Amino acid sequence: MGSIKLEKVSKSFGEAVVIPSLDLEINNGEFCVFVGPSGCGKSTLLRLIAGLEDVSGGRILIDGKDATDLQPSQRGLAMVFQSYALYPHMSVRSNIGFPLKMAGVEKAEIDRKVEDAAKILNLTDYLERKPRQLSGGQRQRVAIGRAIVRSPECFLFDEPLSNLDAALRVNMRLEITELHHKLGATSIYVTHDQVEAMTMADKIVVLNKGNIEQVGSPLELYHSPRNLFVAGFIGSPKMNLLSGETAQKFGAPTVGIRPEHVTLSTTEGAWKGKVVVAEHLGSDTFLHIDIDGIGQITARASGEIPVRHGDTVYVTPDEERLHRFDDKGMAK
Amino acid sequence: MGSIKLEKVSKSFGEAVVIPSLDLEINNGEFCVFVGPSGCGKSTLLRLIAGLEDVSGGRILIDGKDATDLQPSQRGLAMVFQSYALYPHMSVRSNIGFPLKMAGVEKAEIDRKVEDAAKILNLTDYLERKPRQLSGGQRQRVAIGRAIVRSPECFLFDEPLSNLDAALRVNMRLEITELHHKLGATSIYVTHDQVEAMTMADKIVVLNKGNIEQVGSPLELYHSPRNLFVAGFIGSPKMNLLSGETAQKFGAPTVGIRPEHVTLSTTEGAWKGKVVVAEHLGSDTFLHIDIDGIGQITARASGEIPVRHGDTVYVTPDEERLHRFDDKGMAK
Amino acid sequence: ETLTIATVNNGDMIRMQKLTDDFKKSNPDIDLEWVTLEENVLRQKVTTDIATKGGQYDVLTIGTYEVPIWAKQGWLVPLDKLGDDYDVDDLLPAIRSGLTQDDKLYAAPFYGESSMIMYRKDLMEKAGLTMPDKPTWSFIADAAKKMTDKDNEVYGICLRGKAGWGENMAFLTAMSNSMGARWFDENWKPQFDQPEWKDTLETYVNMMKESGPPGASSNGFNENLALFQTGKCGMWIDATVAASFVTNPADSKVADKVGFALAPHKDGVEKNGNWLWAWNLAIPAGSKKVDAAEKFISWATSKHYSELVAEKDGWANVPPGTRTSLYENPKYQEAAPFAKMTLDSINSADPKNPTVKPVPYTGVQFVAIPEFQGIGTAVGQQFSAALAGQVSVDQALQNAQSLTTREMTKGGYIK
Amino acid sequence: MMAPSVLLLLAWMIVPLAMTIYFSFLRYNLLMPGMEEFAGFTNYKYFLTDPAFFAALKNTLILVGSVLAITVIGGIALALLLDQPMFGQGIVRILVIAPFFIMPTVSALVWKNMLMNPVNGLFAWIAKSLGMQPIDWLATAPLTSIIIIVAWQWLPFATLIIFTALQSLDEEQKEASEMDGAGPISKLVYIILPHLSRAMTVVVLIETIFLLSVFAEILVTTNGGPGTQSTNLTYLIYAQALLQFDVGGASAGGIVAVILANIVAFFLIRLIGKNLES
Amino acid sequence: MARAISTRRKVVWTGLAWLIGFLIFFPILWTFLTSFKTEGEAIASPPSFLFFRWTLENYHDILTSTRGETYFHYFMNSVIISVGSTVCGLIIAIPAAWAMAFSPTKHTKDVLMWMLSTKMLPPVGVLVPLYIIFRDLGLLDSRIGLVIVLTLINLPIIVWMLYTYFKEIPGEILEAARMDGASLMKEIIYVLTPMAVPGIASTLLLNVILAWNEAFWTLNLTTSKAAPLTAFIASYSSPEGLFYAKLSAASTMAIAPIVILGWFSQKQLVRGLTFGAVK
Ligand SMILES: Nc1ncnc2c1ncn2[C@@H]1O[C@H](COP(=O)(O)OP(=O)(O)OP(=O)(O)O)[C@@H](O)[C@H]1O
Ligand SMILES: Nc1ncnc2c1ncn2[C@@H]1O[C@H](COP(=O)(O)OP(=O)(O)OP(=O)(O)O)[C@@H](O)[C@H]1O
Ligand SMILES: [Mg+2]
Ligand SMILES: [Mg+2]
Repeated sequence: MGSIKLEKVSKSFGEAVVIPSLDLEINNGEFCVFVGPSGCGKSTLLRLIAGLEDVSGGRILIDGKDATDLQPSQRGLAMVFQSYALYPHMSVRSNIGFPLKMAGVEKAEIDRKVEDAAKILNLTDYLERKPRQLSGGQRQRVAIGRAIVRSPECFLFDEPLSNLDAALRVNMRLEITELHHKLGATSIYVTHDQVEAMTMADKIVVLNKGNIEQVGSPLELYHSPRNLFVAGFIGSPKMNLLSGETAQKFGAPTVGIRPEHVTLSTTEGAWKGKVVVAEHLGSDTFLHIDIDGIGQITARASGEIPVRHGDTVYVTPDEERLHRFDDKGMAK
Repeated sequence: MGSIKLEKVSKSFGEAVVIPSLDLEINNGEFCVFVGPSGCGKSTLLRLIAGLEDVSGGRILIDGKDATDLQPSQRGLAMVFQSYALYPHMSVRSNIGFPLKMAGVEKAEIDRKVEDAAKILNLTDYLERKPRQLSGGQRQRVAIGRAIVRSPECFLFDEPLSNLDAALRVNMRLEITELHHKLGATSIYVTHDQVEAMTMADKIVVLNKGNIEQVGSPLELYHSPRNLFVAGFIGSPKMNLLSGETAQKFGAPTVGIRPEHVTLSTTEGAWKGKVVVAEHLGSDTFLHIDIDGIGQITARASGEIPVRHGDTVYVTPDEERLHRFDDKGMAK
Repeated sequence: ETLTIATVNNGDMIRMQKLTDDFKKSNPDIDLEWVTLEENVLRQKVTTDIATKGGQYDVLTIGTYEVPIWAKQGWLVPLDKLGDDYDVDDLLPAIRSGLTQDDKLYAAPFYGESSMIMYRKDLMEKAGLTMPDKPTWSFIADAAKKMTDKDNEVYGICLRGKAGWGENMAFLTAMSNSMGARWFDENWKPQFDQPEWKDTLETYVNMMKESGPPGASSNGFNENLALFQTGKCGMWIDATVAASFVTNPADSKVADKVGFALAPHKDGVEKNGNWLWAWNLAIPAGSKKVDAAEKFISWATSKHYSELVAEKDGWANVPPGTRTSLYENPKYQEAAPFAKMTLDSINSADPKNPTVKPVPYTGVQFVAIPEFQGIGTAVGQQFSAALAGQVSVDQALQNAQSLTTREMTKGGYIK
Repeated sequence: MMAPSVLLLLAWMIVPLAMTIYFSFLRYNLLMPGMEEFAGFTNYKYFLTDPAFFAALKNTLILVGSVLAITVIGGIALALLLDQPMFGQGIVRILVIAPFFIMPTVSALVWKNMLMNPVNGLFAWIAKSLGMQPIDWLATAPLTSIIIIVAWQWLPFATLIIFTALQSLDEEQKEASEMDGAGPISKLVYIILPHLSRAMTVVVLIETIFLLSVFAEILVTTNGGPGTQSTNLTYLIYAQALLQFDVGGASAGGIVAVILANIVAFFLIRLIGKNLES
Repeated sequence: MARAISTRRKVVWTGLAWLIGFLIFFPILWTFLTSFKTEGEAIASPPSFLFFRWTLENYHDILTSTRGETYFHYFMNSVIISVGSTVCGLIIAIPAAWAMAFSPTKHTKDVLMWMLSTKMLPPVGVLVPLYIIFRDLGLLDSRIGLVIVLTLINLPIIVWMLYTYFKEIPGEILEAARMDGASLMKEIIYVLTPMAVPGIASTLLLNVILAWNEAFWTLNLTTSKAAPLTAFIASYSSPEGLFYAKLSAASTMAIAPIVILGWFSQKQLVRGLTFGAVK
């Protein structure tokens, strides 16, 4: 139960081809994250799986059975929307119980299940409130409650945390991860947040213009990005990408080095530069350094280092961790 | 020019006392950040300085002169709002030029100044557009343009970046910092984002329920939080706070240790625990560890460490970096 | 100076507006401004204005109902400077007497009308009947029954049924006169509890139920005219002015088949069931342009005006019912086959003595007291309900009696 | 800043209202000047004991209630229809919206003479073509006829507002309910109707304001009859004021209507105030 | 994110919607058709729908008629009165709505509701007092008088509509203007009003329509100089004389301007009519 397989799935809106042709397999119990730039088709792909859009071609298999022509409600999936899409006129209890009510479950049974879900999500005290009386994080949890209450084969999340503030995002991220461990259901999660993708995923799917650029575990993508696109996309702060003469020295048209893979020194090193901005976080320091003949690169150091705006520093890339890309932008 | 002094300023809305009584001095040219939990009075304080709310008591001195009873427009301040508050029916040019028009500046002079501001903010190509035709970051810059165009003594920012997505936030943060270096005007900046506060501020003011908990440079607050509140508030991930027996061992009712100040090992260490969640970011690893008899603590390690959910790890706090707090929660 | 003239929007008034050049020729310094309105709206506005002394109008078009009431209040200027060639004595006596108070003429009649029977000669023939000179109600009821052919949408009789003092009550009051009924006795006691009224209403309702068209309870002049013109009515008792419409081939399918007869009466009752109405021009007291206004009225109601219309539009279109001389004019008699019947009808009505029994009021199909509009309409609503079958005849009469008593008590007539 | 308009409205309200109250205690008929005298509560007594008064009160409530019911339910149905995918939606909307722009007098005349007339009217012709007896609308069902006419005039208003509200329903909410297994009926009952409640409140409020003073339609079609079957309060007062020119009586009637309107307003506004808050 | 729809379903809905739309529109269409008939054809049975002798005679009559004034006189009065009263109403209502929306007091809601409740009074009840006031002020049959009356009649609705619009305008923008040095007047002129333009436009439209069709006061307080199209119609509906075709033509002429205006501006209007019920 809960495996999802896309076979040559394609989707066009009128003339516009949003997803040309795509194969993907998501195993049972896996937490799969879709990332990619805005407009690349993440939401569309998710909605195809949910059945909210009809495919233009190809097949969708859920749990081995062809679900291409099934209604959304028949696919046994549950979805959490970016805007939460709570029913504003219903109490939290009714919101969570709504799918069960639609399925014709008995009143007592509904109450029991809703209360179970509320307990899991720490919503017990808010069951009688209306959505507008809840904070962002609470609303988010209600939306999740509505999804888990009927024990679906698979959860679909479309940027569920993007409307929350930073602190809440961190909490909710952990809560969803824990929930995933607890329930063990397959989950597909769309986000454009680096940290979410890296920390939550078992498997990340990087999309670009409707095509899959790479599929793999977070660390696979971090360590061996298949091409320039993935290299630039995964990791924060972004990988520094250098081309031209400097890159030639390392034997490739383009090379990349992550900010955390350079060594800083105030006295000597490979490249000499001037600090444009120094950001001291206490736990880390981010330096934006202007290097003669190379341009601006970002370096990261653990803890504090006593440099300030305008200081001269030396930067040495860790050659072992250098990424080399060929003419076509593919990793060599 | 540009120094701001609050003397026993207080503010109540009807019965509710939002700011009991507050003294604060902000020097000319300083970049001062207000942080604090939601509802603690950050915006209210900013609006008191701006003149958008009347004080209930106390005095506000701007540049040494009593400004308590001046109109907002007479105080020589400029404000950037969280929602940008651009005039939707005016072009970017008119938006930026509006304060000058209100001040009765000549048309030619306005054009010149607007174009200067646009150049600084890279908005030259968008001058004729309406706000709705701009991206979030561009709108933000227009709001800043409107603020800088009349060369105010002081800038006020109320969570100016909170409506932007993560990547843009990083960029705009750098731009505002650079602008501050360029213009050198006093700035007061409200945020609830850790990183913004740490990286941008010359001086951070930590507010709690309308009271100042601590004032100091970012690193001062990071290294020597004056009390539990500041300790818990500054730093991300949050400082682990331990009390009870464990704390007694270190000779204080409560001790705190930051996630980055513990050493991890799979073989030996002071505390033994089980990994609840392991977040692998590539550049860092965050471990949430359940330790017997102590509770859950967060640990941070640079780079990767090969632990997973359920593994057993040992944690050793760096005693030198331990924070000790007395009964009243004050740092010892 | 400019005269503001309030008029109703009937064909004759509209025609007058088109002929004003003639007036302007002889009175170049007088401008005319017309306010043309539907009858009820006009009445409301003119009454409000004159009663509050609003001073909006210089010449009013008012009915015979208003003239005595308003003259008594001193709201009208007596018309004593109509000019030497006006020939007041030429006005029809029945009409003139309704406009005269204390020997002074308070309004000049523009056109006058009575009511009569218009009937389809072909249908009458088909039914094997001939219309007598002075038909009785029982003849009419019988003829109506015989002419009716509901399958082919031919209804023996069309009568007014829409509630209103100037609508169904104009007809029913006139009819009741011919049944020997009256509105009030000498002490202003309402008479709806008397057998004559019961007789009236029963005859009316039964006849309409048996031989009338559907929807009669909302029919007024226009609706009946449309029915008659499209050949759906055998007989129609209504205003004499209708004669010129139903005989006009341009609008009427039955133009060449129409006969006319005096309105019916009950056997043994000397009064006929016809009414008397005139639209008159008058000058409100307080007008600052009395002289000009009087000049205008004199022109509009003069013999000269009749000739003017005859010259422009033919004799058939001359405003009828005001002057004896018109009916003596052979050219008119020739052009208007209904002329004689109109004159007879008008002459047979007597506003001062409308009923067999004595009454304390004047007016044939109305009671010239201010309260009548309200009472008449309310009673009209009851009777139209009876016609629609919503209440019984007895119930309708009882309601009429009690509501009239109420209003009369309130008005201080019944002590 | 509120002052100018509030003051103006106050004057607009208070001055005529005060005069009306004053007149209502006078025996004052426009046609009998010089006879004005203080009459105490006589006018009220006559107005309230008029048998037509309770009929009018009942008719007013029936009229307002039925038109509201028809327009709200019809408006929802039409709005749902308009919301379906179709060709030429703009044109259909134009057709549906048009009656709202028609003067009440004109629409009453058209309905009475050209549609509902039992002999010449179009409805009668249709009935006859179908071999049925034409209905004499205005005589046998006067109030119903007026309700139909007035509802026709106000249906576009309700449709438009509800349609706009319908379009503002968050698409994701509908999708969420689909994912939750709701069929079309459940979607209507549990998601769409609750979403429309605010719009419906507005429809009820605004229409009530205008429906309480429906008048031209009655005057043109039935004159309040047959009997008092289609007389509403406004028409009753009209009869006092402009047929009898009984200013005293009409003023008393006006005051009674004011009081009744305020009772209605009170309940309505409480209901709506709550609904508009959120 | 609309989903693709099958064409067959679309055709079915289209048919149904067009049918119902046509039925609702029919009375107006019928009036329009009748206006091109002769009086005889207008009452003919069975009625002819399209195959009759089309004539412009009725329109010719109306446009050249000497009944009082010409059609254009009435038309101009209607325009002046409805636009005039709407503009006056807006001038009074904008500051009031501004105050209610941006510095509400405890009683704001009550004042608003009270304003609305004034609309529930039957106008006949106050006709005589008002007539007397107008007489004494010399306002009878003057456009100014009518503009005043209609302004006041529609003021509650104008204020309410504007209030709901203004409430949607974020307060931060006005504060921004204040920081930028705008005085109260400048704030209203340069920032508030332009931002509320769509709302103001739809308020304006709705009120023009309401004023255009207002038939009680316009009829009772005018005679000729200031009489608008409602009076023009009243002069065509006669109890004596058969004018169905002419009446249809007159009605068509009286409602055409406002129907066309309504159609062209329906989007605006819809927004205006919703009183902020729909965001
Ligand atoms: N109903 C539709 N009709 C036409 N084009 C559409 C439709 N829905 C989506 N698109 C287009 O398909 C492309 C992919 O859209 P999609 O919403 O899947 O992007 P996304 O990856 O979710 O972006 P974001 O991160 O901004 O949410 C976009 O170019 C969008 O404009
Ligand atoms: N106009 C007002 N009337 C009454 N109470 C107010 C008003 N404005 C703010 N408050 C209250 O004052 C307190 C401080 O509000 P303020 O907006 O300054 O918080 P904040 O620190 O800016 O919070 P956030 O981070 O959520 O923006 C809150 O409890 C709030 O409810
Ligand atoms: Mg998306
Ligand atoms: Mg705030």
